[in-house]
Amino acid sequence: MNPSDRDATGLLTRPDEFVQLVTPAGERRADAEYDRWVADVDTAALGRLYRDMAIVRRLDAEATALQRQGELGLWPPLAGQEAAQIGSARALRDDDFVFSSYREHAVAWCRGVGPAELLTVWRGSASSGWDPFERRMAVPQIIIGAQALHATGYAMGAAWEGSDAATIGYFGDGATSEGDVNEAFVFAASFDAPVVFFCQNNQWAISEPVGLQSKQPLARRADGFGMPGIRVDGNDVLAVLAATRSALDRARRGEGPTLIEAVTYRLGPHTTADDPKRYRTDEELAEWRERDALARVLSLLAASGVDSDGFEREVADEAGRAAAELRAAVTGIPDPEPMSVFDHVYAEPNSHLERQRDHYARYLAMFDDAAASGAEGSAR
Amino acid sequence: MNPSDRDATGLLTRPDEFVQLVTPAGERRADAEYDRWVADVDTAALGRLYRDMAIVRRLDAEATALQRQGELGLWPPLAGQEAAQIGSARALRDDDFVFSSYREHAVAWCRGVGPAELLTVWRGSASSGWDPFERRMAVPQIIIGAQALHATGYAMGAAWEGSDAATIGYFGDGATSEGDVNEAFVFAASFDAPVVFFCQNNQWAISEPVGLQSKQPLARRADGFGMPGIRVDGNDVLAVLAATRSALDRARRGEGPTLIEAVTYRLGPHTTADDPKRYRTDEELAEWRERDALARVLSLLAASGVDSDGFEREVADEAGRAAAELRAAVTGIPDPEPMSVFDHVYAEPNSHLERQRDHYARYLAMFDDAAASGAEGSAR
Amino acid sequence: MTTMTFGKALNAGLRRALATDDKVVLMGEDIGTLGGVFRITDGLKAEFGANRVVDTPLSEAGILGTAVGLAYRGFRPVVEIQFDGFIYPAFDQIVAQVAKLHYRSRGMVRMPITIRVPFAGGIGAAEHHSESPEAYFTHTAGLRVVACSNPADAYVMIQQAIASDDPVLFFEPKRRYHVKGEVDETASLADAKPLGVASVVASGTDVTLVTYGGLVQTARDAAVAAAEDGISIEVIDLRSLAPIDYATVEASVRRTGRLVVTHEAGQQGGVGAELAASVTERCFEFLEAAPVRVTGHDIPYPPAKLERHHLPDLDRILDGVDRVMGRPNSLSGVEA
Amino acid sequence: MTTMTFGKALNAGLRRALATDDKVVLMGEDIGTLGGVFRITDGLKAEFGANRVVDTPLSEAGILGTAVGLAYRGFRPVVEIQFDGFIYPAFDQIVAQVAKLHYRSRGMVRMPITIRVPFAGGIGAAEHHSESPEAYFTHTAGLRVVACSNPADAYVMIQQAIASDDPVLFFEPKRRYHVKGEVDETASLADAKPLGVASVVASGTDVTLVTYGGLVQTARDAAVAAAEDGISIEVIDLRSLAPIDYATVEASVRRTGRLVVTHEAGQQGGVGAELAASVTERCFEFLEAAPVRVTGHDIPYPPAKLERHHLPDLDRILDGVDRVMGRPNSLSGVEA
Ligand SMILES: Cc1ncc(C[n+]2csc(CCOP(=O)(O)OP(=O)(O)O)c2C)c(N)n1
Ligand SMILES: Cc1ncc(C[n+]2csc(CCOP(=O)(O)OP(=O)(O)O)c2C)c(N)n1
Ligand SMILES: [Mg+2]
Ligand SMILES: [Mg+2]
Repeated sequence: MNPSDRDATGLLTRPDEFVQLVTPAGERRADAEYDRWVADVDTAALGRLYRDMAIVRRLDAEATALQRQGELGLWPPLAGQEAAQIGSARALRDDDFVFSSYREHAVAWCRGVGPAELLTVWRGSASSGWDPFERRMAVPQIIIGAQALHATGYAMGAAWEGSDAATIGYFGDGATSEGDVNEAFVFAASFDAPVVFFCQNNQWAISEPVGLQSKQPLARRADGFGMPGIRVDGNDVLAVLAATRSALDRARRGEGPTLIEAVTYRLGPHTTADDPKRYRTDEELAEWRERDALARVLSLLAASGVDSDGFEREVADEAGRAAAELRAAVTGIPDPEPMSVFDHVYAEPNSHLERQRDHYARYLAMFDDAAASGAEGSAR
Repeated sequence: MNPSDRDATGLLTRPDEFVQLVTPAGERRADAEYDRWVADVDTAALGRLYRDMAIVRRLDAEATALQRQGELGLWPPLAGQEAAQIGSARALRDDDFVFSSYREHAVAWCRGVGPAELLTVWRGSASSGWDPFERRMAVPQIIIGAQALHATGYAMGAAWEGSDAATIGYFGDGATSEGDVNEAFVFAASFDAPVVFFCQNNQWAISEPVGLQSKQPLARRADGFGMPGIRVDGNDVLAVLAATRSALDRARRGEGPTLIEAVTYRLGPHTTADDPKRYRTDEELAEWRERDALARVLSLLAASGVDSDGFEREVADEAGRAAAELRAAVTGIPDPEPMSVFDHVYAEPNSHLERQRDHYARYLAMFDDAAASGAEGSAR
Repeated sequence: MTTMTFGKALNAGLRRALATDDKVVLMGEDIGTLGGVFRITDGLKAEFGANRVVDTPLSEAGILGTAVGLAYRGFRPVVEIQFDGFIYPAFDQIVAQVAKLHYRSRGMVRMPITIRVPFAGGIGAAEHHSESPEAYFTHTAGLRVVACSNPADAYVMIQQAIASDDPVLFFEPKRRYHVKGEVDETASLADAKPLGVASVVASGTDVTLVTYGGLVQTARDAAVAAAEDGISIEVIDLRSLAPIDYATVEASVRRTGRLVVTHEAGQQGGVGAELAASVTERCFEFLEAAPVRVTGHDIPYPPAKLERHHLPDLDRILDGVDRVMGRPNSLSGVEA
Repeated sequence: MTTMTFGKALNAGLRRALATDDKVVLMGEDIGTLGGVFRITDGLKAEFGANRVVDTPLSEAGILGTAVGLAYRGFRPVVEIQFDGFIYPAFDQIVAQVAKLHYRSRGMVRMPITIRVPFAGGIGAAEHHSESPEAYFTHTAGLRVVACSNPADAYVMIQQAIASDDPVLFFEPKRRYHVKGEVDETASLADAKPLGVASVVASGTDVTLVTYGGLVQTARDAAVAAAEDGISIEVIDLRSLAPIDYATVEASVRRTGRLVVTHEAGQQGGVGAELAASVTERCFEFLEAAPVRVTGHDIPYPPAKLERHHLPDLDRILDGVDRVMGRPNSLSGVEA
């Protein structure tokens, strides 16, 4: 291959080649294998899925605005990936455990993570926002792919304890190139770990198209490692729910891991620090807006006799209130105490760190003393 | 899975499911796909392959004996893997480049590595035995899997230079669990690198059966990464030659990488420091001896009218002479000069290291001075 | 002389290296089409093509491992690690392969690989984006480690690193990328100060203040502030962290009798430990006081709102100067 | 008291830890059926089963990464890295995850992971089998680093490390695995010397000689040899490398006024650098001479036939003692 063709590396989308239960137009497609996994999803349930997606989309937009206004240091928008995250997270049981990357805000929402908890890290006020055990969701991972191994180990432990709780590990398309993710596949298969690897193929790793990471649909990676791979329309919340439920069920039955590739798209920038115009076209963006996850659910609801306009408005209001809560919460996040910089480095007393802490406390005290003794600002 | 079943993890052999041109009994099997790659191999050529295998088997036994006699610090025997190594190495062109692990002595033999060059490292006399550019074979790799990436990078460079030389990277079944090997697959596929990944599945990674690393035949790993995978009888030198030639040809045509899994067996210990009786049975060993790589070629030669007994004796004598050379060479390997411990850390002058070298030279000089001044042994 | 930012100077240096030697190849995540998240390689892919400026898959071990293979083939790979905190997945390839191959091959295989690392903090970034991992590499035989502190050095040193036949860890203080300075793009490398030589960036007589990278400017500011207090500080920009130019440091300490070292990395086993130990060995009888280290705390890098309580700044450096001068300080106590 | 080898003492300590707490799980390559290449885990899989003593796939990052997940689940993983040189592929999981997760989670997630590393040289091994990587970890905040030097300590310290709620790098000097010593298998951990406290293994008045791991015995021999020369050496076995028990080291140096540190790892940025720098900070006015470091050279580990020219031994330690005592030595020159 002529390396200068590398720009041409495509997005490996082929929408036809994946599990889809609801078309972008909102038609329900029959699927012999996956229908049974969502047989219980009536209009009400479908409405709840829509509600989740609409609210997280609104929260995400609000957080992006908060960053623009300087209330947050950074924000990685999930816009476009609502169905992939809501469909998979709503398939989870309360006692299942989640390991995620930095973008799974909708998953956090489903785990009960509150507004302040969600924004704390991005405001730079603390290095974690919630209690991982209360939310059954680990501290989000920034080192690409590392959490895939954590999910696998957690699942191995759960199995050894005889629990039928499953673990889900979220990562992106780019992450599949990291050794950690592939080693996670090896361990999970070797130990029949009850883990679901949920890969959101949003087509881009910052500026790199998925075709640069792989020429094969990512779900195909699974077979060679000895596990099933499911490729699903990541903008079809029903299909994602079905695929994730089937994979979780397999895990609970002790049959081992599954890799799910949710084909979706990051509509926004990689983070608020990114400018996607430098590496992708408006046409591509427009094409993906056509495949919107929310619109198709509304159409389906309408087809099933729901007053979708009314419902849409109702949910929009609710989302607006949630956004207002988010905005209110951000300023309520307390600034950390200077000396807390030393907290929790170790779980047990540590002579070296205690000495360093004392020294710094004395240093800070100098300024108070100085201030007290009338000098300004500095201790000098 | 009940973890205590893990001992049962099998060897993933299934001899039926691989490319085989010569059966263990020595019958030539027709193969629509691979026959053409060895159409030129007449009895003379087959004899040469037998000769290679017989000689390296003898050299390997001699080196093992030399270790037992204290002439070498360690030796990782190749016994059982002669066909996999000779068949693949004889498929190479002179200007192809080899990256190997510590066990590819037969590959080194094919690259023209001499007896002293081969043993230097194992005698502990130097950290490398030959000129990698003269032999077109890199310094053997001990960090499991690392060389797969080196082979990929070298191949990328060759392609960028417009060369049609190919690169081959050797590693074992255990190595397929390392991130490096999987990342090598990702890079090789992404860049269509002209590299052949040659995995000798000798069923064991020290004491761990291949089934602990993977429940899938290793060649199946290839497809998910976007390259062809070939599973071949690693004890059938003709099949290995054919498979490797086809993969090299694909590389030269610029079509990218191939993964070859050569199903073979390590008849000896992992290294001379290992005791295989602790983890595998005599039955398993006996079963694999039945699939011997040399015997089947002799039978095939006999069937094609060669006086195989005479030929066997003739080659045995030649192998004996080679072994004698090896034994003679080992004692000829010079011990390194004490101060050479500082050589080649850097390619350019380094002020810190030069100072350290000077200090150590003065330190050593003390002993001479002391000796000169009549004190014994120590400078004190 | 042209005025340009630190980042632009690196870009110009890389461009010149690419133009000078067609075996130079840039590799990394997002360095091609995007020009890097810091835009250091901006425009270079368009100018030199996709096989000279290579967007790689998302795998640091893969980048370094393939760079080793490229070096075997005769290339001079210049690798970008997107942020300091992402170098660890490549640690094995760097420490066990890149650093050792020349030795292991008895000098037959060269590893002229340059590893560019935007490093250290001060930009209020998220976790893993503000690490100072340099000491891991100064402790690794076979590697050269350098850190640049200004546009002029950045422009020259990146070219020297690429031209070096030894592997070089090249640390760039990301918080200074936007600082402007004078760069002479016409100067020949031959006349440039060698990569291993330190710079005395401010001369003084009372205290030798040694640092590198992003803190060099802070140290200069400290020297100015101290001058007002009647303390004369000599500031040395190490530039090379391995090997360290002890000739320059020793000459200074023999005159001042006092050493303060400052860096963002933690104290335990940091570059300051090596410097303090070596200077004490070499200048013991000249020392008026024990060398003082002003460093980041021995903690994981804290959240953005706490980083100012982690990083050495003007006041903390001056407190260290007070310590080495035996004046009132955070440890001896302050006289109100 | 029972007489047993260093290796057997570790095996006994691991057995007791497995028996005491069913959340303790051993993981590694070849540690189950084979009992480890050094047989340290011999018999434990048969006794506790395949999900307490786990043969893992061949992947160090995989082992540490799954150990992190197991710790999240409430387990206490005890990981064996087969040889020192194979820890680097796991470096990212250790430095970016294991070390940081307690801090990152504001104390909510504990990482009570013990990482056993047969380390250092002296056994004439092949490349990558004789590394001394301890300084990489002592420079990493969030980790505890210890090294044991004798069977009695090995038996107790491995249990203390496993019981610790902080991650512990546990270095075992492989060249001492076969040394025999007295071990009290009945002693309760409660009465044992804490993990962070150093041992004065020989008392003396002229020089404080500090070391750890495999060189402790060599240092004791040096003390005996020096005594014949009329030099009284106090030998300290650090045991804990992070944090370092400075109380013990300081007390000694204040008496002797002289410090020699020795380790197999390279000098640049080694544990000796931190020790020399810290002791100088804490005891400057007590020092008669600059602290002396006797270390391996700053080179990749050499081939077997050269390792005796790399490793500190009795004579090199004594030369260091001569240096700190101002007696004729390799640097001052010898009087014939
Ligand atoms: C080990 C590591 N390398 C590089 C980075 C920098 N980085 C952050 S996000 C990202 C792209 C990730 O792409 P993908 O896995 O597809 O996830 P997405 O951001 O698209 O959700 C990169 C390269 C990192 N965080 N960690
Ligand atoms: C990174 C790393 N981990 C562990 C080891 C120790 N080790 C040496 S050989 C070996 C088994 C390798 O098995 P395989 O890849 O099947 O190759 P084989 O020895 O069977 O030829 C192991 C675990 C190593 N050399 N490198
Ligand atoms: Mg992505
Ligand atoms: Mg094997």
